[in-house]
Amino acid sequence: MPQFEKLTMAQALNRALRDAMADDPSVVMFGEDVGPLGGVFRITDGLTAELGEDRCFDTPLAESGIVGMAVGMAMNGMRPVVEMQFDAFAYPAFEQIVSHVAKMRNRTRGRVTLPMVIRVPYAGGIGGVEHHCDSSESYYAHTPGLHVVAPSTAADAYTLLRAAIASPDPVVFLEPKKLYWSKEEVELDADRPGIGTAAVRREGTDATLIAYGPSVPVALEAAEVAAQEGRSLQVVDLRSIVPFDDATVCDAVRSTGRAVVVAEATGFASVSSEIVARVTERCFHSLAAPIRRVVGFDIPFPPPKLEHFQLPGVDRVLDAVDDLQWEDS
Amino acid sequence: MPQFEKLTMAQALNRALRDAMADDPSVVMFGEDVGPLGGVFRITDGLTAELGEDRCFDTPLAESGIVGMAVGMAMNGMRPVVEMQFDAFAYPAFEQIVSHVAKMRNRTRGRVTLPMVIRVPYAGGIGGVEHHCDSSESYYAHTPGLHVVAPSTAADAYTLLRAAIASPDPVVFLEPKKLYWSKEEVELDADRPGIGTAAVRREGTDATLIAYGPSVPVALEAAEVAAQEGRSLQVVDLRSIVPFDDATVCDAVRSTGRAVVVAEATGFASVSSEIVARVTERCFHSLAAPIRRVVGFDIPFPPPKLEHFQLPGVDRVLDAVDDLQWEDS
Amino acid sequence: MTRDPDHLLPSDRPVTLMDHRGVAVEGAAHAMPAPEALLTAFAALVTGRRINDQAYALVRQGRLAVYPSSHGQEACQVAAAQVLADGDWLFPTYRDTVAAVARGVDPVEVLVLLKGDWHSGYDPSEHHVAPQATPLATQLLHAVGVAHAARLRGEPTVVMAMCGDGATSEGDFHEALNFAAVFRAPVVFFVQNNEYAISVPLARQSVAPSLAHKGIGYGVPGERVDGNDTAALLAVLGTAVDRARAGEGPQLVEAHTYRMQAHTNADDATRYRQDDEVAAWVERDPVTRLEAYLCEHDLLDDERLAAFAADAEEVAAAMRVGLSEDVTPDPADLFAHVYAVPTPQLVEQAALVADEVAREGGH
Amino acid sequence: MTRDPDHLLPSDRPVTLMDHRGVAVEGAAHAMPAPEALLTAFAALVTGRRINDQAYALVRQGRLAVYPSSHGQEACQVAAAQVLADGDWLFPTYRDTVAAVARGVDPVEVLVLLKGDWHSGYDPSEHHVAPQATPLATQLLHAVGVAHAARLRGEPTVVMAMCGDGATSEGDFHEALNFAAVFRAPVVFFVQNNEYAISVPLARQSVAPSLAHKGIGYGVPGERVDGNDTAALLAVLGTAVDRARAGEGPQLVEAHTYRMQAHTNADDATRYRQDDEVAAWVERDPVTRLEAYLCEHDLLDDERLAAFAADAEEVAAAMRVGLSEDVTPDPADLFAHVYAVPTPQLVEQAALVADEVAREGGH
Ligand SMILES: Cc1ncc(C[n+]2csc(CCOP(=O)(O)OP(=O)(O)O)c2C)c(N)n1
Ligand SMILES: Cc1ncc(C[n+]2csc(CCOP(=O)(O)OP(=O)(O)O)c2C)c(N)n1
Ligand SMILES: [Mg+2]
Ligand SMILES: [Mg+2]
Repeated sequence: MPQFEKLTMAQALNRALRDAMADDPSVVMFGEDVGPLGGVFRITDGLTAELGEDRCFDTPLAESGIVGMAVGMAMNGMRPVVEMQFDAFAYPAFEQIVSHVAKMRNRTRGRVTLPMVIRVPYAGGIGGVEHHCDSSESYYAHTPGLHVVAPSTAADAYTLLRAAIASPDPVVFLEPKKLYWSKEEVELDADRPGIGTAAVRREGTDATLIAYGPSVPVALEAAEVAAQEGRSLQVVDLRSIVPFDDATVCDAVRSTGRAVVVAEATGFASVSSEIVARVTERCFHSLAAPIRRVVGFDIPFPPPKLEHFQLPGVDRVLDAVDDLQWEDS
Repeated sequence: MPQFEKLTMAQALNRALRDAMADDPSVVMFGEDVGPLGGVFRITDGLTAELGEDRCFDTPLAESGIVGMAVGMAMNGMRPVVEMQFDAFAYPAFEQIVSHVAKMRNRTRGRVTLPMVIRVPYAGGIGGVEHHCDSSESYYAHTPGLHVVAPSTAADAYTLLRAAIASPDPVVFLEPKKLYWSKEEVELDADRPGIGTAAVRREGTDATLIAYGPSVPVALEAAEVAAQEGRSLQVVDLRSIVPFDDATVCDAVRSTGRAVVVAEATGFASVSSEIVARVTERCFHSLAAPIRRVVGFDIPFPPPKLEHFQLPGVDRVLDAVDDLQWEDS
Repeated sequence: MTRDPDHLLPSDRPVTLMDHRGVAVEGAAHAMPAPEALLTAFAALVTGRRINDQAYALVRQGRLAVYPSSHGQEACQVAAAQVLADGDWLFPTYRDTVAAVARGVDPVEVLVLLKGDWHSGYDPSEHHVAPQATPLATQLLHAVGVAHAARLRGEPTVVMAMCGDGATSEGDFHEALNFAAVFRAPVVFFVQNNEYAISVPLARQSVAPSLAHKGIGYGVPGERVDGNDTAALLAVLGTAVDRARAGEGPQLVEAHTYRMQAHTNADDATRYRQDDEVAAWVERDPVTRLEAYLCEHDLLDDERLAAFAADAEEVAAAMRVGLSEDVTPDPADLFAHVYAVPTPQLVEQAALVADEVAREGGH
Repeated sequence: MTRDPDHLLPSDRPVTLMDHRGVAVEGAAHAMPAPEALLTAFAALVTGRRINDQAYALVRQGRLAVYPSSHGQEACQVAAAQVLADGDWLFPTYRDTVAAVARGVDPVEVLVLLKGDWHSGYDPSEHHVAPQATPLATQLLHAVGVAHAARLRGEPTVVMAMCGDGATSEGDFHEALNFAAVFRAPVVFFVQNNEYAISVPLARQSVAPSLAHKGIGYGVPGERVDGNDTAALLAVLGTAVDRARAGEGPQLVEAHTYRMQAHTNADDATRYRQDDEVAAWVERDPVTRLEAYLCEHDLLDDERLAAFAADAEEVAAAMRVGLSEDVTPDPADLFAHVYAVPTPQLVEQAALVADEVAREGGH
């Protein structure tokens, strides 16, 4: 019997950790300040108190150390979940992630597997100072051997984190910081469709907006505004960047013949480039216009007072839709 | 008066370093084994002996240390050039590169600039064991604030490295390992067109091959074979990935109406995705077929005995060209 | 030269020149700094404390997004700046606002970062103060590079590289100390051990006898000092700077101090430490301690005290004015400083934003 | 528990139990290991030396791409494996082929990496030997994780984590020692200081009194041992393993040894070191040293020697056979082990390659 509760995304993530740890004693959670403090975003709130220091604990302040230790624990029968405090603070662990986390199964022909989750509070929109608002998904998505997911709803946060913890493969789990406090009715169901499946969040016939993580609410809002203006926009939420759900995305785009990709990350050589490239490769003759991108500019993430210029907003999405070479315009 | 000499790419790089260091006492070269040994690829051969230990020196074995120290030296009036021993061994420096090298100018509104070069022996094709053959350009190209270049000829190796050292901004300089020993007549000219300009390496009218670094010779060979089969392929060598020469690339593609991107790196969320996306965005109505990619599969770089399956080869390029929906086929 | 390993180990107890009540300690390891030096430091301490408290208030008023206060650590802040010569460099962290100010940087410019108008708000080359570093320990390597460049050119520059206890766990700390040691770079690594890295207590960070014991593993002398004793800090850091300048290579100094407030205003310190632990540090306060000493030695009287307070108040007033200004952000700035010459891509993107702004009527 | 800092510092000189000629040292810090242990080690030494030389020859014959030989370091290799119990783990580097073999792994499987058929060629779980690590020092953190997992489950596992002198400069070395210390993880960090990191001599890597002096900075006891003295290695590493297993936390052991050959066959050692430096180490050879001791003590005679040599020859012969096999690589393997279940993208890509292969007639 599925359970329903009104939760913020932060609470849904906390519940996912709690439930996974209760179900499986090999799941452990660690990182910086995740113990008594409950993490700077309180995602691990209460876990140490309830489950004990051996299950949820603080480490010394060193991200390569955190990820490297998780590799070893996963090699030895555990399912570690680690938290990187902010997106840019995962970079010290980059070598561990690229050269080991992503490759261990492959190097050993499947003899050593790494069921582990790297949780990354991710992206902007919270007025954070420099180094606190990076959108780093492209680095991970470009690295074969990693799964990369980004929920946009509290319900997906729960389901996808449960799926990530249950996965036999390492998952980079991107948590859109600006959505941590958005509340909704959540079905606490670990068995809903998980990693690898996109969701059509809104039906529409004129054009398809493709988004993930923090950009999904923007796309939905744009579709709402467009509807008032008489244009019917479909919204696809990737949920899972790797594996990529080509079928759902391409079906959607073929059905409308037009598409805009919305993403916060800097556009150059990114996940958004990939979406444009692969959808165009597959749907070329269904496209009435080139796929447009509303994505971060190719600049370092701006200071708080300027970040709204960098974040894809409803107006910019609607401008891009307008640009899709409508015959009647 | 330009000077001509027959040199390998390795020698051309060595000459570029030597000439830049002779011209400007603030240029220093350091890294692992770059001193008496001359680097594992001998790119720094003779520099310590000729210019002294203060100008070209070995460091302790720590890549974050190497790049971080270069940041400080660049802050204090030097133009450091550092060598990462192999592509995958630059990952420990990732945080320094992304959070500092790329951002310092921006963070300080141009008050602190970092004229520095990070040299990376790069990509596969040399039968190297794991971790020695990564194509890491997408990580850097996705990071605003870095210039990213990759020569495909000895002449460009010289010109682009001189330009990189002279640049007021940090440059990630990717040296295709498999081309180190290819020899050609080189014009030792620091003033030929440098960073930011692509080159049309071969004229052609039927389709455009877009390549860079190690894939350029493959594209040229494919064009040669195609010519024998009666198909005229144009070859564009990017030379500079960031900044990207939209004008040259798009002009080329518009002139043929068909294109194939050739690159060794894993395709997903990569520079090759970006090329497809941006060229399609700009040339959509000139395209007779979707742009095809002949790129690395989304797998960790294979062991030596299997690497030929991963590397884009002439046959695969020609297959992709055949796939470009020719009316007469 | 083989160094005698014993010279690399810190003293058993942190160097102290005056006790909690400001009474000079007998048989101390260093001479008491000259009265003028102590008075200079005291003025800066008073100002530093005022800056901390003013910044904290500005957060509550919504003028700053957040503030990592060095309340309680002002002696470290002030001494780190004061022992440097003009051409020297200071590498501060996010918590070292007061040190940057003590070195001459305008507090309003320092706080631009936390106000959110831009990232680094001051010109690092003006006072040789590097941009405040957030990615922990990364700046220590930059400090080594600055020092090594100066050394290669034969300049007498010394670099003061600051970090916290937590940051010593990062790989970059290790690499910086080792590089500095191997290249004999004139860097003083100054660790403010304030017992916490956000919520994580020192015991979870390290089980070494002290953080200064890390020095010997690099061939770097380590020293420990009472981080709330301004006199001891001036002496120990001053000696370290002298040694580095004399060509003795890098020095490591660990100051034992305490973060009196939460990590930042956004932090809830009650989740991980008890009030009585904090209370125990109140009596060790660096400002009152030095004040007691100076008064006892007739170096300070009420008049002077009032003058110092007034100076500090002026700084605070300037902060209030400077930081209440609403700067209208210009989006063109976003594209102007990514490269010396914007790429064609950035030119396009800047034009797009300019167009948007124009259409919205300059908003 | 506060540890006495003095117990964390290494001895002034490396622990030695027998001198270069195989004569037992008077008043040594450890008892001489039992004769059987020495004989077991000797057999492994002879085999190890043979493996090194055979692998070297196989490179010249083009059967291996490259080989980083541990010629001269076999005592370290053998002792590291021999002191472990069955459930313990070994974390070797690219140079530690002989250690992996001494632990039970088939040399042919170890050398798959350098033959180029696949990456790691053996099943790490079979003998609890991690895949040989190339990215320097990264494996030390994995070792800590394996140990910590075991400790959480109450298992008595000890992990032997190996690295070279050069690798101690990497940030991961620092983070691994610190994590292990804070979590009291039962890891023995074993540094083979062979004086070089490719061309870079130790003096350019560190100016610490010794690498074992790094331990105290983490609260980890450091010890130094003669790396060409098998008996001393068995004693020192054995004690370290015992201590780790007894709950005393991680241990750091530095062995002083020498890389007799070039870094790999691809390296030209004449560019950075003199022949006479190498020659000086010939007389300290670990194999002849132990042989002399065993003969002197009538533990070894010509017959036994011949038997050991014959065993080693058998291993070499098996290597020649096993590594001369030309495995036809199956490209399907490239896509089979990226994830437990291939992504739709990989399924497509595998099909493309399968189609190519089919069209080329199975080539
Ligand atoms: C690489 C990195 N990881 C994590 C963080 C997040 N973070 C900011 S401050 C802090 C604690 C630092 O503690 P410490 O070094 O003791 O300095 P203090 O704040 O006590 O002055 C953490 C974890 C960061 N800034 N950089
Ligand atoms: C992170 C990383 N950087 C660089 C290298 C290239 N590299 C391979 S071996 C080596 C030297 C290692 O020296 P040391 O640790 O002393 O071990 P030894 O080879 O002497 O056994 C270097 C620089 C690497 N493998 N990994
Ligand atoms: Mg602290
Ligand atoms: Mg070595």
